[in-house]
Amino acid sequence: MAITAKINVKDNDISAAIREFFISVLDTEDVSAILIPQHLPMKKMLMPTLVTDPQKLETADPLAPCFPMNAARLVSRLTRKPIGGKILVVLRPCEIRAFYELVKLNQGTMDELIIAGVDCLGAYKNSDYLRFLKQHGDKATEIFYQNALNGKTEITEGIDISPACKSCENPIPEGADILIGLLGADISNHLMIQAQSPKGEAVLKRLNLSEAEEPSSRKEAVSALISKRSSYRDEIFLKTHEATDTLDKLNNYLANCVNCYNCRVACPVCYCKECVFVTDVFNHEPYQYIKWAKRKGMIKMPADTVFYHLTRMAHISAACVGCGQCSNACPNDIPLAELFRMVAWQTQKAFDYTAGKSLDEKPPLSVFREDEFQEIVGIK
Amino acid sequence: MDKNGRAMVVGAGIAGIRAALELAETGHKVLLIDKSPHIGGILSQLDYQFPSDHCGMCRMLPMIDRDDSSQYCLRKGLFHENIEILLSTEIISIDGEPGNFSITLRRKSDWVDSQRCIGCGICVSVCPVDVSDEFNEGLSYRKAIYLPVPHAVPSPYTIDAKACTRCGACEAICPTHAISMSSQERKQFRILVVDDEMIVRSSLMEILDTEGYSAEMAESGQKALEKLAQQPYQLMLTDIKMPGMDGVELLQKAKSLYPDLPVVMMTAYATVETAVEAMKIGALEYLIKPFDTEAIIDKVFKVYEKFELVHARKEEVGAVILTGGTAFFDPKQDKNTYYYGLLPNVMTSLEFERIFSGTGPTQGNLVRLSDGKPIRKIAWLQCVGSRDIQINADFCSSVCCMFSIKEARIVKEKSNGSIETVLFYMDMRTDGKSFQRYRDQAESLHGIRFERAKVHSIAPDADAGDLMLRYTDISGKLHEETADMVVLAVGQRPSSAAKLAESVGIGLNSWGFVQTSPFSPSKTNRPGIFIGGSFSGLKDISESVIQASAAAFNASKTIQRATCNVQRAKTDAPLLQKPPRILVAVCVCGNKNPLLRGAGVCQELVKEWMSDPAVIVAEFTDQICSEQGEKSLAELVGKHKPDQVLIAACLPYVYGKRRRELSQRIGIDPLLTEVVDISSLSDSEMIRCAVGMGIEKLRRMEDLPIETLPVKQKALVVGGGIAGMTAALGIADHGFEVDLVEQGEKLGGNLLWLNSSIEGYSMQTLLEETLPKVEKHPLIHVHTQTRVVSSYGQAGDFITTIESKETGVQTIGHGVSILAVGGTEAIPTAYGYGKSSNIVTQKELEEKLRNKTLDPLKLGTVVMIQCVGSREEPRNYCSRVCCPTSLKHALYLKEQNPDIDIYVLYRDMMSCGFAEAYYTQARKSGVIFIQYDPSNKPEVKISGNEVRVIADEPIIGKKIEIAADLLVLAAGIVPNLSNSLTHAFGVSSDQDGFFQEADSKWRPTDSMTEGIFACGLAHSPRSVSESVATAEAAAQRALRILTKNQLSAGRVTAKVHHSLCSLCERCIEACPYEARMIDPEEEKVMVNPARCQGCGSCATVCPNGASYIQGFSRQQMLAVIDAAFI
Amino acid sequence: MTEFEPNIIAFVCNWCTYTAADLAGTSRQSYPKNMRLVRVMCTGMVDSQYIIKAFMEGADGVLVSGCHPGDCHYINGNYKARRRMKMLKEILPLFGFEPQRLRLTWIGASDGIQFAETMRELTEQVRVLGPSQAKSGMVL
Amino acid sequence: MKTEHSEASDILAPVRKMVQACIQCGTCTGSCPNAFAMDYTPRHLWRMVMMGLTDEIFNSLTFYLCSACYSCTLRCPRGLPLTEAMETLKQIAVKENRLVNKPSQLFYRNFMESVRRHGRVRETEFMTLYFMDMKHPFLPFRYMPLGLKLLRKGKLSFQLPSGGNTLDALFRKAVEAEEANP
Repeated sequence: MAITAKINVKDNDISAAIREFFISVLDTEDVSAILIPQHLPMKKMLMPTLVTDPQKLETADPLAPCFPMNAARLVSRLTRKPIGGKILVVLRPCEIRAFYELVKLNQGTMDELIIAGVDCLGAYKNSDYLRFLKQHGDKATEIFYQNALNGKTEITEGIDISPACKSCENPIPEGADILIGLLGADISNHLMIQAQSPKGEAVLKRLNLSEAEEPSSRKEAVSALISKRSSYRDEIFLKTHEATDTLDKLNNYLANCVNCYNCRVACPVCYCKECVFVTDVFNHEPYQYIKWAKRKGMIKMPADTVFYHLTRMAHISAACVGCGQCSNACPNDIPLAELFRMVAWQTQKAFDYTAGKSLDEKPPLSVFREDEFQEIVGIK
Repeated sequence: MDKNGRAMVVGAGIAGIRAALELAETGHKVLLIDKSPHIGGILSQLDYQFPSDHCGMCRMLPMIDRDDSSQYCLRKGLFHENIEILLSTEIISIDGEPGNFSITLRRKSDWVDSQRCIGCGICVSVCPVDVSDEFNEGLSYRKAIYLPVPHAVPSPYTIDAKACTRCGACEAICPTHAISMSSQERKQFRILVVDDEMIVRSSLMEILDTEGYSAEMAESGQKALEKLAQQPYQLMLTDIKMPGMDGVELLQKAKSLYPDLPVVMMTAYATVETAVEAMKIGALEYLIKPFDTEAIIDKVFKVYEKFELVHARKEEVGAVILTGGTAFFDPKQDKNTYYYGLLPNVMTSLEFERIFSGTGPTQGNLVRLSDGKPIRKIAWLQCVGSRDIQINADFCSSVCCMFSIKEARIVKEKSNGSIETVLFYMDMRTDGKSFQRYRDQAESLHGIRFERAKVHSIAPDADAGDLMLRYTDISGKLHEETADMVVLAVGQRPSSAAKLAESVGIGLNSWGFVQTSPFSPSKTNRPGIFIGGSFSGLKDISESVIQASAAAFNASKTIQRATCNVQRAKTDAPLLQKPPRILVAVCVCGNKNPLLRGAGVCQELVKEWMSDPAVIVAEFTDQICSEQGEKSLAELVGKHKPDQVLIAACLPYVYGKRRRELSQRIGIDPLLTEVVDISSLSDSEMIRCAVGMGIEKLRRMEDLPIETLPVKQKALVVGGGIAGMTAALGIADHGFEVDLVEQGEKLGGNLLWLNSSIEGYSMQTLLEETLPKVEKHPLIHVHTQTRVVSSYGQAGDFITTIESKETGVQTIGHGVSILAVGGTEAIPTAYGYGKSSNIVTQKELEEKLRNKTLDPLKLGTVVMIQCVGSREEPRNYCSRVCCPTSLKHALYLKEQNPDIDIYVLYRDMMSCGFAEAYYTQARKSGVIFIQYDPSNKPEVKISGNEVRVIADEPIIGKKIEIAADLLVLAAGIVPNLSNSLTHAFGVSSDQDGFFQEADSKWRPTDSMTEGIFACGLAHSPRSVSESVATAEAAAQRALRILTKNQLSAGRVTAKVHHSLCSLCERCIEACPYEARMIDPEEEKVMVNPARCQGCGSCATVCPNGASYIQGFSRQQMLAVIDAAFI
Repeated sequence: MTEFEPNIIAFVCNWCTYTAADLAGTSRQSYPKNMRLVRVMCTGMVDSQYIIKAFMEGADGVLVSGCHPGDCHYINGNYKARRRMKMLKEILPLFGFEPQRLRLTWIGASDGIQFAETMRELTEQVRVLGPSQAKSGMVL
Repeated sequence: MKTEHSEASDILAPVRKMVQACIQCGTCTGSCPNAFAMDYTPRHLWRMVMMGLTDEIFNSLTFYLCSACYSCTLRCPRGLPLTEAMETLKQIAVKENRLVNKPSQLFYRNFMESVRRHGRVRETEFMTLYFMDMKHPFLPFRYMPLGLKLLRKGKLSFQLPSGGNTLDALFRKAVEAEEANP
């Protein structure tokens, strides 16, 4: 089924090549809008933009090593109801996976959506990216890939891709309709483009691209990257577990938390309109605080911090795609992504579930089988 | 109370409870009586039921208006606003006519006041008497004061008057003074002992005295008469041979003085004849000397019991339902080749149920009672007391095969498969929905061995206590096998209540079971008196429940005119949103709670509770459970006017019903009262904690409004066969409009081609009687050649679109739907069907016989093959009717032409229940039955007009070849329930396309969606009369809704905070009752309060509490947890 | 030194285990009295938050107990509860809560003896584990 | 094999009537103390009766081996007169002259002869008559060990019978009765 084609790259400018590709997509009347990261005029910061005019794609840079937020939430907003036209969204693998989770939770639909995904070699934290950008200017994206594809992501000293990215073993946008491949390709000449669904195929067919073979070295490159990341992941898990394996240590780990709930706002799969922790349920009576304080002589204020994080683990760990936006959003630099990734790994393994992998897999807590988990029943 | 609006249900077993609930739910008042001191009947002894292998009985409780009834385990007890339960009560007589019965009841006096008894059980510890415990089938002992069923409330304790020695220990120790056995009671029973021998007199005196009676002596007839003249006696025991006036003369003289005086003759063996003569002239009984003390006590007690049972009570009711249940065969009675009662490890199935029950003698451990040894191997022997002509049991008990499989499966489950299990059977009768697969699984999945053999005897094995079984396998080989335990699958027998039925003029069949009407198995020959459950014999739970509903339906029809459309006024308390005002009342339980003795402790606790602004008053009071305590609580409430009341006392179940009474008394909704158990707490901290948790629970308990939904009091019945017509008629007869939709041209369904039932009742007559009633009924609108296009809505409010050939598309509004679309004979694909005109199905044979295109006189040999395409995948179910049909046809052909050779090739003959007699009859008439195995099916060879059937005869071990003039195939039944129909109504069908009931035992005619019911063949394969029963049951279920003009939800119901809701719809998926849906216009998740049962599944899948349960909100729960650790 | 008395909170289903608890009481089965029983309509109603909350408040053990499979009054609430418990049993041990502190059992209405046994055994097990780590020290 | 519907099977009619209601449960076979020695088990035999396998039945030893202990009759859930049915088969065999099991028949005949003569069995005489009828010169030797054993226990008497013809009248009556009611 898969149509594989090439996008030619001129002057090493992969960003321009990609831009051209999406302009041509938007030119076909089939797609009415594109959601794509662009450098905004102010500060040049990268932000997702919704573009209907092909002319307005000039600063689009979907390959930039940064995603200021997980765009799955935006896609969810765009697709909750029919909008009467196809839109194409350019997403990172973790954004696609997060969106899949949201679809399962009825927070979006695939009907009018075409997903284009790019091989992900990681992203910098927002603030790091700004520094990186400042240093390398227009060539930033190009420079990043020239190094990253050779295994080097700490290009500027002290600026490396986030731990979440370093430990992400899902760099390939498997759930995309159209895959834009960098791994294994000679990006100075061309990028690989591949349709992974009939929808994607239809788009590519219309563009009359020259068909090509999948680069022979791609498979190897992919598996090398995955194995590198996997071993980093295991390291991180070990370290995180070491740092949190008692309640005291967890307390310590989370000690900087001010209950700002930014992490949950940034989390793409925390889909509640309003978190239970900001509802009346946790709007305790004043006397209650005194009562709690009396019990132990003191309590930390604001209260319910660990309770909040543990609850969030119970609620979303099965859906966590490991995008790392929680860490990105934390004002006090709590390494939340590592913690949540570790828990998610544990729970998803337990339910033999991979968040965002397939729309056919029901969220673990929405289904049950009559003859499962019998080992956890009973007190022997 | 309107006597016409009342019904009486006699027997509070599962069928009685069901019938009572059905009537109560349709607004009738019900008097539910039972002669035992508890409800639940035999099921109170059975913890596990097929097919879930657990219980689930509670699913029978009302789902609409559920706050009217108890909402806890049905084994614990039952209350319903419309049901009055009288226990230890028997019927003496039933006079009058339908709509107007006058019933005399006799109630045993209660020595334990159920209002006062708090079930503390201290009395048990002081009782000196040990008696064998009937609850455990005699496998353990209990005291004379005891809990008849360990988990039941109310009226927990009762005294076995026969065993009780009146020592008074319990009375003295009872903390609530609930026991008043009044030792004087027996003293008032005066016995005169007349004998010329001093030694006899004094020994008798001693016995009677110990038993607590007042006994006096007379040494001659003359002296006795003098005493009798002085004061009345309740009993006289007299010797026969006495000098002077002999016993017989004394009897005559005494009887002329006191005609009612019971006299028991005492006689030596030689003068038994005289004693018998004496009985003819009025003696009650005789006793043979030398006396057996037990026998004397027993006889005297029987007289005493009558004396004691003076509390006759008259009740006026409109209809009576007898649900007397069933009894079991006692293997001791027979030849007893299995040495039951002699070999300790041979037990009956009922006893075995107690062995693996948590409340049984071994506390559920699978060990032998005789020596405590863990069981390694159990053998079940089927047909003990069933299918045995020698003991007048030419019937199949219908339930034993399934309960034995169930027992074996539970044993396997409990032992992790380590216990070896084997079932010895003749035919494995899996004649119900899903039974066959259950059996197959038992074999393939659980590793239970099925051995087609009859064990002829059991002998003790060399190893102590083990048992050796001898049997011959099918090939004739003899086997010997050892087991640790043998369970006899004892058959059913008429219960003792059958005699009662007979005494009120209800006919019994030749085996002593109640005889019911041909096509309405809940009707009897006495109008207005109906039969429910297994009382009419040989029914499993599911059929019993169906029958009970059918009986309730017929009773309701009898009494309906007086009560129909009566609207119950519900007082909706206004929604209060003000700060909580809680009253805390802590019971000090007669100062017995040592923790609360110190005034200091109490004061401190009160102080602490009162410091909470939500608590307006906290007080210690005594014995809230007593009348006095209740009064003082009411006073407290009157004084402080709280909005919520917290009672800290003992076992909260005691307060189940009382809480409601109390609530009415003090005018506070039961939901706003809470009882916490502090009786078993070990320190004051714990009491503080428990009360604190109660306060938190109440603090956030809003005064919850009840939601109501209007009802369109109209029904839709789909399918115009006998089931559909019965259901439609039943509902219309209750005064509600019915639309009856039939796809075909004519009403009648399968009755259009059926001749007669196996019993010989004409189907034609049934059709001719039913059809005009339906067609002429002013409230029934018949739509023939019409199909259902779509149906939307919820219980009480459906809109269905139907399409008719003639009138086009039409929309009907209705409150309930009954699916009675029936079933048809499957089309065989095997045995050469279609290749020869001499190969026909059962239906074709029936038609040929009906229109006389087949002349039995011209037939030489007929072969019938059973289970054609049935009982194997993909149609792995028994169609239930084919075996009886083959028997019917075989008997008919033999009757027409005795020279026909008839061969029936079968797998297991499913002649369940009374159909077994026809099986015997067919065998006797010379029909030859040959068993075949599905792995080795008969072969059919066709050449020209000749049909030859080749089969293995397993006994002889050879192939036989039969040249058949006619081959009849029993193809079984397939349902007419199409996917489009189930889709239209939003109900599901099972694996085989039959209607998927909400619960096969407890809600057999309901769908998971309230308001939609099914009956007849669409439900499951069944006979015509069984179909009628389901139709009546479904109609009754429908009437629960139709008789109300609005449905009320329960208080504990799911709600949605729409502002928090992200519309993820996980709650909709999680709801097991389909009570939630998206309102597409409002874009909101809506809860159907009538469907919602308040289980909370929706609330737990909702991460931010947008979905919540009224009465169990997250905030409330977190506060309660918080309070638990303060 | 007095023996450590664990604080155990049990969420019990209205239809089965609550009945069994009552039966254990009426049939005078001895079981540890420092048990906090919270009656819920169904184990399917027990939110993971309740369990986390209980641990945060210093529960030494948490028991969730309901009807046997196939026995649930609400058809399948117990199956859902089992999944939720599985989830928590994966998460909480990561942070040093011994898995034995969180238990799920099926106790039917007539299993009064089993209820008492479960409670005794659970208390014993938790006693061996010692006080919960949440008890000492401050929990954020 | 075909099922037989020949007239010959009619001689089985009285037996068939007795066992027609049989459900082949096998209780009779299990109960039978002699089943181990039979060529067909009782259940098998009843089945053959139902199927009309006349030749096989009368070629079989089964019914000769019935010792009329009545275990099967007692236990048969159908309440069938099985012992009687065995007896009837023996009678039919004699009547129809379909005796295959000669020794057994001679054994019976000589047993009854001895009974007729003395009102009880005289073992020595009975066995002598039997040996003579069997015309088998070595047969007596086969019975030697049993004979000696019985002798040692005083169960055998060589004393010649006194009196005689005690049951003659009874036997005559029986023959008359049989002839009157064939």
